[in-house]
Amino acid sequence: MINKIVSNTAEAVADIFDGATIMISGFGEAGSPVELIHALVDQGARNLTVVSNNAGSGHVGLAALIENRQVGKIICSFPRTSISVVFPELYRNGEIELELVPQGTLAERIRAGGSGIPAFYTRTSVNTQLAENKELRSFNNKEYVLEKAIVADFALVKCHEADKYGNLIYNKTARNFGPVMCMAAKTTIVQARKIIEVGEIDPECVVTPGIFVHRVVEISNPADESKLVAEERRYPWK
Amino acid sequence: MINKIVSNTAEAVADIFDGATIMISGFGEAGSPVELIHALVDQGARNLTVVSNNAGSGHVGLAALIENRQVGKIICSFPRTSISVVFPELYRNGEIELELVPQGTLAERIRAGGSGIPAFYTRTSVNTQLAENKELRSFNNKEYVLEKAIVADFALVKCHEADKYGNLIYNKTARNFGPVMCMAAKTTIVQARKIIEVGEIDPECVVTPGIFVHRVVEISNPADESKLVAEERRYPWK
Amino acid sequence: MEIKEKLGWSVNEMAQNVARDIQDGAYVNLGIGMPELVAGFIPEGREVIYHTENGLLGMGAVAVPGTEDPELVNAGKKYVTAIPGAAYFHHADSFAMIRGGHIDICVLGAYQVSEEGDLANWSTGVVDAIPAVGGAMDLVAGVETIFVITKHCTKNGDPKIVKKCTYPLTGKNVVSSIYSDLAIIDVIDKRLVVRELAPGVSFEILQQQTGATLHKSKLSE
Amino acid sequence: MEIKEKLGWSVNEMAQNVARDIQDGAYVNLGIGMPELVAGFIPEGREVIYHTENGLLGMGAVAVPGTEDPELVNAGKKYVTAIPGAAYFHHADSFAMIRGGHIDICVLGAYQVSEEGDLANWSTGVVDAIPAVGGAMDLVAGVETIFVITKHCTKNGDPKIVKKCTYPLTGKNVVSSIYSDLAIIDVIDKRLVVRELAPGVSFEILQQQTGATLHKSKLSE
Repeated sequence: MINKIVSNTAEAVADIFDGATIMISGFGEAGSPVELIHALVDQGARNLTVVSNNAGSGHVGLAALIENRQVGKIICSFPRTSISVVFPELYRNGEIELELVPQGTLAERIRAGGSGIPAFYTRTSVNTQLAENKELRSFNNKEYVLEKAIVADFALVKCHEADKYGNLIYNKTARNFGPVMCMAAKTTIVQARKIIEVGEIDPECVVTPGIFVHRVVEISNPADESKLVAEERRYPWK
Repeated sequence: MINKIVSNTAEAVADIFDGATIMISGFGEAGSPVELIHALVDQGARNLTVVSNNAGSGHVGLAALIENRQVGKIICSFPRTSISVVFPELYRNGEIELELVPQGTLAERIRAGGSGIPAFYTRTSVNTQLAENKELRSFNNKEYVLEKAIVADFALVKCHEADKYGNLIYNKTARNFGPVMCMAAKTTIVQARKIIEVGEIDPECVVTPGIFVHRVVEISNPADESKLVAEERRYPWK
Repeated sequence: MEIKEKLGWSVNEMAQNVARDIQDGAYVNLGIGMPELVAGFIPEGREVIYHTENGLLGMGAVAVPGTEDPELVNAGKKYVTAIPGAAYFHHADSFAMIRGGHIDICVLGAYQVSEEGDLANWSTGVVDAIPAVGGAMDLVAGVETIFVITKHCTKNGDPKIVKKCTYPLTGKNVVSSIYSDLAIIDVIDKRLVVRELAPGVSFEILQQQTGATLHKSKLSE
Repeated sequence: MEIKEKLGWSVNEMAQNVARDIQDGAYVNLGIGMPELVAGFIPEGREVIYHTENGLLGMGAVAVPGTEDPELVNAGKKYVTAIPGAAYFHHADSFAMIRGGHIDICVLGAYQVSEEGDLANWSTGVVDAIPAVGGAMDLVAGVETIFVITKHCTKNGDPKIVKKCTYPLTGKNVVSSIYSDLAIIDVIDKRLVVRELAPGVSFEILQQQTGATLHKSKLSE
């Protein structure tokens, strides 16, 4: 019988392997699965390719994963924030590879990956550096660039509430990349603020249907990344 | 100030012009905007290209529009049902053109149209008649077919509830093509079972945000197409 | 003819054979007609979630007469129900589930299946027929495991399992297994391997009713 | 320098100039920084719906201190609010709105704008800088009307409106109008046409501060 609930984050991320591609939800701290990322720091898989909109802040969450030298490459739209210190340092030292992708193209490449669409065309980035070495093609006398799908071995996603089928709802703008990342990973691992009974989510309001979710772990009081950063905390906790 | 509510279906469809491309929501009768279609029969625009999953039943709704010789071409996945009589007759007489599209490709071509994606690749229909004369291309050693976006001048869509901003929610499987068609038309015209106050729809549960909707008309007791067909009704009503 | 009609499995037994091969927790799409019977035979203790491509995951039983909702239908436009934990979504999202490989199993009917697992089930190719494809091509292209449930032969006694399909294809090399009234046949490396024979059916009888070369598996020997 | 600093419009007046050109009922995306000020100056009687690309249509004011929700932010990661009638959606849906041409107006800052309406606002091209693009390229490619709000010159006094951008482009031929502290300039048929001069600014002074040829409109003559 279907029950996707796992008891803790360590169990949830146990099988992430060296060299895996991992999608990580969030737009800044909103929707970032900090506890799952920290479990991955503990777990220690290395040489990961991370797909995420940003590259982490301070020394916690995604920044901690990068600082722990577990990430070989990051695919993202905006790796720079006023409080990002880890990524810039490693990037300048040539210790981490960056594939910079416009934000909407990133979202659509992930959706394509989850939807069995290997490639699509978009106007975004035409006539810019980011379209260099990419294939161009005209439709109706306008030029478009060919963009390829992104898929992942795992997705780490934060949601608001989940049931044991893996149906998810999100909270406000913390939804962001969660739904498309759930679709595009072989194994989708979700941390939910609350696990609720099957049937409690109105079927009209399910955002991510359970078919896209493989594991759910309850984290009832997830960390506020911005608070941890303000307090200059570091993971692993000292 | 924003108020997309119009007072009746005649006003809602008044500017549909000869030769326009019209998307019509619905999967069979579920989600079919029967009253808007009937207003279009009354309005009389001709030589329309209709994009819809089916081709109508009996002599009402989309079948009535076709029977009234207003449709020059239909783009659809399944024009044949046990009670479709109008389309088959006109098709056999060469009086209507058919572009047959696999259902998922149809949905995705419409979503692409609404999303600024001129074309995408899919596995669907590779090695079949429906891929003849279409461009093939390999990605990761699998063959895919290039499919182009569909856009429309107008969409006629049925929903459950709407507010004056044009935010929509649907009812169960009557949702089907509505949300993607709203995105892909220059002018989206919606019939809602009920018009409600702005703020009554939970922002987490809005299915079609108002940005995709231009006109809303309240039809509080929409016809059951299957009942009309069973009663052998014909539109215009005798 | 007398003998032939008594040979093999009933339609319900065929559906049962398919159901036996659907694992616990599977996400399954059932085609219109005979495939719909499969839901009634899932073995006790297994939970299966049904997807219908018109926008519902967690489809329940057919609606009880008197409770039908014309806005809650399956892909065959039958009035159905939704289970607790169901989700509604639009058509593009629904086919993203299909095309993206998220549905585990799809059970379909067939006009013909070839020895390489090609499927023809959307058009008989008759010139005057109204062409209609629905979601068939999307399903065979997107779902990893395609089970075909079909009578072994047509009403005229022509084999439906053939060397090469003469009807227009729905998809090439897509069928995993065939559940007929006479046998269960797996398509393995472009060969038809007989996994199980219906009671009273010998390999030789089966081969006579089949338009392509069959191979024995350990079990059917 | 004294004179120069007193010339022209204040930042608030610049925002007001932009706001005046946003019609009732418009769907608008405001870039990070100076563009955010525009929302405060929409003329009475007009209703404008704000889109933020991280998944909200119907963004309201900045959150009152003490009521901030870290899961309700705008594209600049500022704590904001949502109006009644708002909708949340995921990132692919959000950029479908942008790429699909559904947003009427986007207001952005600029490093440089060329006389043909090319915009450079994502990278200064400095070798050691960390490249970051965000949604800028999607916005200029997808939104029909791009308003640029910018100081006419850099802090060093270099013109930001130039014949050809030297910084990496965000998009080519994308800018509709430029709202600077010295003038409002429309890009019409790949020419810079001065629509309005700030108080105390003559066409000649403006031309001196500009790295591309300006053209007079009837209004600025």
